[in-house]
Amino acid sequence: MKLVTAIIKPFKLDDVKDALRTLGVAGMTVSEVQGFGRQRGHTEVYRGTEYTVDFVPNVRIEILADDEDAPEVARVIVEAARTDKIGDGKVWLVPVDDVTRIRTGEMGHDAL
Amino acid sequence: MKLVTAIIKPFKLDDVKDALRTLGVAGMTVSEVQGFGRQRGHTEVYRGTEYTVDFVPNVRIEILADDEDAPEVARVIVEAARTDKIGDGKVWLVPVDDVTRIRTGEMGHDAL
Amino acid sequence: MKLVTAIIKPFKLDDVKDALRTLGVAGMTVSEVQGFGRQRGHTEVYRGTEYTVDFVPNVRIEILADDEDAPEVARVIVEAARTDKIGDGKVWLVPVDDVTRIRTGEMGHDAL
Amino acid sequence: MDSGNTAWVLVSAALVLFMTPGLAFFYGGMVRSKNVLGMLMQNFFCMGLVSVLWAVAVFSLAFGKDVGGGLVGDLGFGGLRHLTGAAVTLPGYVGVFALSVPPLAFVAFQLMFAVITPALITGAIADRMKFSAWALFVGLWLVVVYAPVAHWVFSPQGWLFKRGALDFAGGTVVHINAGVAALAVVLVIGRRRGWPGEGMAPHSLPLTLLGTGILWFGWFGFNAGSALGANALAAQALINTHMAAAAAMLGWLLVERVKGGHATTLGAASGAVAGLVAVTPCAGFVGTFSAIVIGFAAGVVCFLAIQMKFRFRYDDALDVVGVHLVGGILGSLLLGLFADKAVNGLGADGLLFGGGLALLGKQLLAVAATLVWSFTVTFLLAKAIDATIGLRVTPDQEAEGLDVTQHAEAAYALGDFGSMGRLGS
Amino acid sequence: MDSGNTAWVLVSAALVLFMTPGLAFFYGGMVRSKNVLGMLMQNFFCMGLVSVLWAVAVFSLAFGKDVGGGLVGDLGFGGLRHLTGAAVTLPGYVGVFALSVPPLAFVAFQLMFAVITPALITGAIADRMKFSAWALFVGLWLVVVYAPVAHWVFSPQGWLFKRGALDFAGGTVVHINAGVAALAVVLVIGRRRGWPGEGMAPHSLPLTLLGTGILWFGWFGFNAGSALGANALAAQALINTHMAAAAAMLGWLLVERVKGGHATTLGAASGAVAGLVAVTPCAGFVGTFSAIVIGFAAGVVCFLAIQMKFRFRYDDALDVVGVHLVGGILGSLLLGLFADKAVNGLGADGLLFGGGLALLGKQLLAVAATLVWSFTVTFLLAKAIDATIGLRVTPDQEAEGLDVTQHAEAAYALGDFGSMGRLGS
Amino acid sequence: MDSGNTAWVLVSAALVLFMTPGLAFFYGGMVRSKNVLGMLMQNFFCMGLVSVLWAVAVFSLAFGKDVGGGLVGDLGFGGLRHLTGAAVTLPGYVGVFALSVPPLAFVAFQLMFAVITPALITGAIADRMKFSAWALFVGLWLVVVYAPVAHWVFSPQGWLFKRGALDFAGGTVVHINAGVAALAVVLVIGRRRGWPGEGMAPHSLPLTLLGTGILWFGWFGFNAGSALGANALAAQALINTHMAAAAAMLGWLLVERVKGGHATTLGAASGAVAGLVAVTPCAGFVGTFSAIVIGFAAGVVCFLAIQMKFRFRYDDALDVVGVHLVGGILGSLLLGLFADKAVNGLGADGLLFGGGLALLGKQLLAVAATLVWSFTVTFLLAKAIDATIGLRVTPDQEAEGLDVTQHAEAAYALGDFGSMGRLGS
Ligand SMILES: Nc1ncnc2c1ncn2[C@@H]1O[C@H](COP(=O)(O)OP(=O)(O)O)[C@@H](O)[C@H]1O
Ligand SMILES: Nc1ncnc2c1ncn2[C@@H]1O[C@H](COP(=O)(O)OP(=O)(O)O)[C@@H](O)[C@H]1O
Ligand SMILES: Nc1ncnc2c1ncn2[C@@H]1O[C@H](COP(=O)(O)OP(=O)(O)O)[C@@H](O)[C@H]1O
Repeated sequence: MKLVTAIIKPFKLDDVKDALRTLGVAGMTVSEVQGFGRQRGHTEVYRGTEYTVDFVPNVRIEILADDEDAPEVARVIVEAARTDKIGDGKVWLVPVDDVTRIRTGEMGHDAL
Repeated sequence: MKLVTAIIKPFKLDDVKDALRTLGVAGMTVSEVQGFGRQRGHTEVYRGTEYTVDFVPNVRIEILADDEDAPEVARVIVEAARTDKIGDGKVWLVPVDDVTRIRTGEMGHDAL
Repeated sequence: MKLVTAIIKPFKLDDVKDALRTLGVAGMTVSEVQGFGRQRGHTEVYRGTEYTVDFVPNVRIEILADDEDAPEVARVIVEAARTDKIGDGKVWLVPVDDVTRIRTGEMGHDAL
Repeated sequence: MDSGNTAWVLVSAALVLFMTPGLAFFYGGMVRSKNVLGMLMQNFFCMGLVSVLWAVAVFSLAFGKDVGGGLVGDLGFGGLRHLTGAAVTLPGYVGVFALSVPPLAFVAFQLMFAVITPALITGAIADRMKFSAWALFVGLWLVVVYAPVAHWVFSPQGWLFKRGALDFAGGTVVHINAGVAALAVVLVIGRRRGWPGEGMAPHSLPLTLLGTGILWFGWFGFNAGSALGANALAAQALINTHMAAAAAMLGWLLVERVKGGHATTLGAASGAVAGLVAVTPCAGFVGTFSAIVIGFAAGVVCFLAIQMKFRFRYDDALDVVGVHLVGGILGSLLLGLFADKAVNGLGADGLLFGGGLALLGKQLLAVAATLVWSFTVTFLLAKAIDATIGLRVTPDQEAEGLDVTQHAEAAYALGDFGSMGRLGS
Repeated sequence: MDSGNTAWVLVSAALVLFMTPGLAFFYGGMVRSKNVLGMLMQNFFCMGLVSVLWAVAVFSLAFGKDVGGGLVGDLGFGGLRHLTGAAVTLPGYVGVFALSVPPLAFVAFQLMFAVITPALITGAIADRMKFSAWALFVGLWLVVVYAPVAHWVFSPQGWLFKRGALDFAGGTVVHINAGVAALAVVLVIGRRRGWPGEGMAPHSLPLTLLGTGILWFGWFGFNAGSALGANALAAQALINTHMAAAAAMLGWLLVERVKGGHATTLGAASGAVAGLVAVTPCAGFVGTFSAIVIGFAAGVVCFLAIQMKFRFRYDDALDVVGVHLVGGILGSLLLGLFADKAVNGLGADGLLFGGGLALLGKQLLAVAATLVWSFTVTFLLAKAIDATIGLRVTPDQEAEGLDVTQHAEAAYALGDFGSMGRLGS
Repeated sequence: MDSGNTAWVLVSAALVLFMTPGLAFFYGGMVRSKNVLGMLMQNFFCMGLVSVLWAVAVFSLAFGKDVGGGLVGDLGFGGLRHLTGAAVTLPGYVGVFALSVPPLAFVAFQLMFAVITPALITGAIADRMKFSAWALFVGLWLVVVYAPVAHWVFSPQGWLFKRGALDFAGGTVVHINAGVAALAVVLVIGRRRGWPGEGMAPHSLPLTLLGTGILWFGWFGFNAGSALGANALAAQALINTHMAAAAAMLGWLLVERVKGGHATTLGAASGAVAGLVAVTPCAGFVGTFSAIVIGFAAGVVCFLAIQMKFRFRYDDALDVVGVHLVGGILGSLLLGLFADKAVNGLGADGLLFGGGLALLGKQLLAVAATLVWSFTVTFLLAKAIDATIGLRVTPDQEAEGLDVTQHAEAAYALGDFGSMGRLGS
């Protein structure tokens, strides 16, 4: 079992979600994050004082997937989230020992 | 060392927290997430226009635990978070190489 | 490849960010979390009724780093985030199979 | 017709109307974010339904020609007929009570009182009432409870008015009336799930303080406008209103500190409102110093009163009983002590101003009559609605919140998800 | 000079000024959080630029001595010269129209109308207009569109006023004028990226409801203040205004329910505003019952009208066309049916009050004239600005939001990151 | 007594009271979310404490019978005795200064000035003052600083008033007085930890703009109400107030653009307030055009003035010095140039209106006297409090925020954690 984690631009969430649905992904968990990287932040000005905000708003997507599906899931995300602009984000895989569906107690593949 | 991650319903957080305390878990980290899965979202209407919101508000709990305790921690969460309704969420385990307590620099078990 | 995750105090974020920059870390992802642990929360009072808030606001930092750099990254965070007060937080490492930069499709080290 | 008096009454009507949104924010800030729209809607809806019913019949029931016994008015002014222009005289408003403003100005001013009175109840039943049930309740309650009580106390033909019970701006008609009605509905609808164990912290105290500011501002129209003219009495009522609010804030904060706690912003806001409630019946009948005493007393007493709900386990969510019922009774009775004819010749002298117990007795009667009628009728009304369409949302709806389940809306979308929604279902 | 009338007009000026922030919050709550400051700024900026231009020349163009044909005023009052003190008489304001308030009170009152009229347009072009383009647009539009139309309809020397077209407080001058101008600008600037597919849910409905409360409150000054005195007519206008808002709220909510949906808080707010718009031309010319009918009709019609934009694919973001243009036309024409001389001797009798079709014809003329002039000139103006400095932000700026790109600010910083910013760049 | 004048003064009192919540939101939006309740509380608390002290003694000290030398009033009106009804005459208010409104209306109106003046100081000491210290400070400052200065300048018996120094609505008494006091307290309490390096971005600019809207609205009562009647002078003051705010907004935004930056919403809001401050002493003494010039100058000058704090390293958190002190001085001195007897016969002619340097000299004296007294006494007062109970919260409390540490409250709970709290400790 793998946990596919992706950091993408907020306005790309819809496309990614739809792409994953088409792929047959049953579920995902999303959260708001702030990103720091090559893409610069922006400057704000309050009463003549400049503030540099280094962070850019991003969205984190987490998807539990079977080992064999995980790479495909990652590939689909990369495709759907791509704008070819600096700041598009990252996708990575983390090994997962074990998943349980709280409602049923099912484990592994059945828990997805 | 393992990282136990759980996605649960927000109103279950109290029960889960108390259950983990009783189990002797010393700490945890919680964050707000949006979930997408079998449980459908809801519909909003603004001036006659319908919007479908696919996401449901969930809470993510992360607990660092010793390898031997991890399964028990997961079990307790599943028990406490269960409502037998679709959308109860998931629990999973991820292997952790190494933990450090910032304050003291202690590592491994002592860092918890 | 490793994912270095740190839970730190919000007001330490700037110091940690600058320290990591100096170290040459190219990017990171940050999110707001609520922490529960040795550090107690606080009490709020509304119209004479006391509420105990167990959680304290923290910040989660996630950094993808090469296996060899990861420990150093963790060390720098520990140094920069330390206030020697209870509640300083934790840093841990998780193994990562694979990273892709969405923009370019580059993988592994080049994706950072 | 006096243009200055008319200007003041028109402004006062506007100020009192503004209080209902103010109340909505005062309450709305105190509920959890999933219920804030439900709260705002229950209040704003009163601005809609109550106004139309007022025009159709309720003004006439309250201020129309008495049908006998000073119990209720007739329907002669139904549809607000015969009120255009300045000519017409309202029944009872003759001699010393003669109006120096256009009748429609008086109609509008009084209407705004009718709008906010049922709105006060929303604080008690927060987070759990079906919107359809609320809509039905407001319409019926206005007719069977508000109209008669307003007639008894405000109309010079009313039986309590005739007996000399004093209520300058609505201590009985507005606050006791709404406060005891709130208690009745709470007893029928029951507690919020999770109360009192679960934390239900206010979701936005700045919103509550905004409401407080608007209420304080609007209350000048409420109380000083009740002088129905721009004169020395209005000035006295205005300063009394302000002083009572100020002293009550200090009183409430003082108790908070004495009980070993912090002085809270919600306490400052709540105290001010408690003072405004208590001074409402007194504003035009007492002197400045008396107003300070009344306000201070209200701050202390209401703070203690809201702790009752934990003892008796009724879930008066935002303390309508503790603030409006208790504050209203306190003010109405203290008027029996502090009333001073030197301030208002049409008033009376209270116990402390050489008037003996006479006035206090009348005040007790007015309070008792309002309590009994409002509680009984409201209780039956709530029971009836509960038995028919049902008062309360389902447990799942209560957990999800009123905003989404009753109104299909979310109060806030502060995050910037592209997908906070998608067109079509 | 009558002190009571003066007090009322001064208060009304203040109330109408307060409506522009109210409008800003009404609209601001409906946009996404990345554009709220852009929206607030477009509105507040009108309070700045319009006021100064008003003093320099626009008041004079609107209410100065007619240059002939009732088309526009001269510059005799440029810089608000000759208006200090109570002596001066404004051209046309003689006989039955003679002012009983200081001329500067009238100048201030009318100014507040000029401030809010262009501000109404911001709702239609939300989320995509360059601030510099907006600033330029407002200044030019005020001179070439607002000034003449105000002269035609409001000034007793205006050609439409002279023909007997009635507009008590701005149905044509304010609402139709702004509404059709909004349509023109929308057609030039185009749709928001992602509309209509992508979800663009309101970011803070409590903010929108705050705006609604302020608008309702301020509208008493807008309509009842237009009586220019504190008298029975003002009282009638005030109650009409309130009743129309109330009935419109009920009408809108009713349609929502009938169409099988929920009664929404945004619907209650939108309905109330629709009613306030529709009653604006009628407030001082119709009876209370008529106001209720007009309001109710507005609630129903405007709800249906805003659905048009999906059919015709124009992105009137916050429904300025559906509410202000349609509501303004509705009110102006219904006045042709419901006007009643018994309410206002200076008015006329509408079709239903024995006046035949005469008034309706005049109203049609006024509506048509306003539509044609405002649409044509505004369209050309928008095209000209687009061709020169450009109307619209870049796609990237639109995606990032107006707040950061146009004003270098963030509306909210609710999280508590130490690093929400760092001094210096 | 004139009913129209009374209506206007009562409304103005209400408007000025509303300014204090407005100020609270104006400031509250600018602080970080962990300190917003602390800010709101410091302001709302003034509505409580100042009002009661006003009744007890401060009104009398400011407007009571002069004890000699025009320095301060006696305690004859302590407890607001002898002020009920319309009979009594206030010392000095005779002849051309005779009041045409009930004395209590004047008392209430002046009270609202006393409430907001100390509240202005909160902007400077934001985020770091102990609430108990603030409470103590306000009470003492009102008596030892505000009361005498108000007597000197406002009371016809005051020594500065007698010398012919002009201050229509509080340029010296309110703005210079609060502004220089703010500077004194800042010098004693010191900088916020992390200032100026660390980012301290406003947590809610919409809240700040709400405050701006309320302030602008209320300022009509502040300045035009100071005419103490509904007449041509009030109308002039109202339009001057509005024009100055508008021109100042444009001035501020212009400087922002000229300096190569964006036009910001906070800039628009700040500019408007700067204009309102500067026109306060001038409102009833200058013509419309002069008001525009004064406002524009204020927008430019105050923007530049707030940059001083970085040069001199004093942490005037929300620029009370830059806006109120500098703006107040600017307005008071420009009055020496622009005052025009044609506008107000009780005023004087300034340098540009043939009055020579006489008035300017008097204005300089009034400014200097206020600066010296207010700064010195406030500095000593702050030192004394710091030496006794301490002015400042601990570093840990400052880091955690005033809301939780001073008031045991959280401003917002927008997330929907079931466990944002649990009953009991
Ligand atoms: N080393 C890293 N660890 C964790 N997250 C990262 C890392 N580098 C970048 N990110 C995340 O990816 C986002 C995009 O990265 P960035 O370098 O700006 O653009 P790109 O990925 O196109 O080169 C960042 O905003 C941040 O959230
Ligand atoms: N494959 C997945 N990866 C990550 N999170 C998931 C996944 N599937 C579900 N979730 C999370 O679990 C929550 C509950 O899942 P859902 O399918 O709705 O109910 P259940 O788990 O009871 O079948 C979702 O809202 C989402 O947050
Ligand atoms: N077992 C754990 N799993 C996950 N996060 C933890 C755990 N223990 C502590 N934390 C996080 O670390 C933060 C600090 O921990 P705490 O015990 O309060 O102080 P310290 O780490 O200095 O002993 C907590 O607020 C929580 O966010």
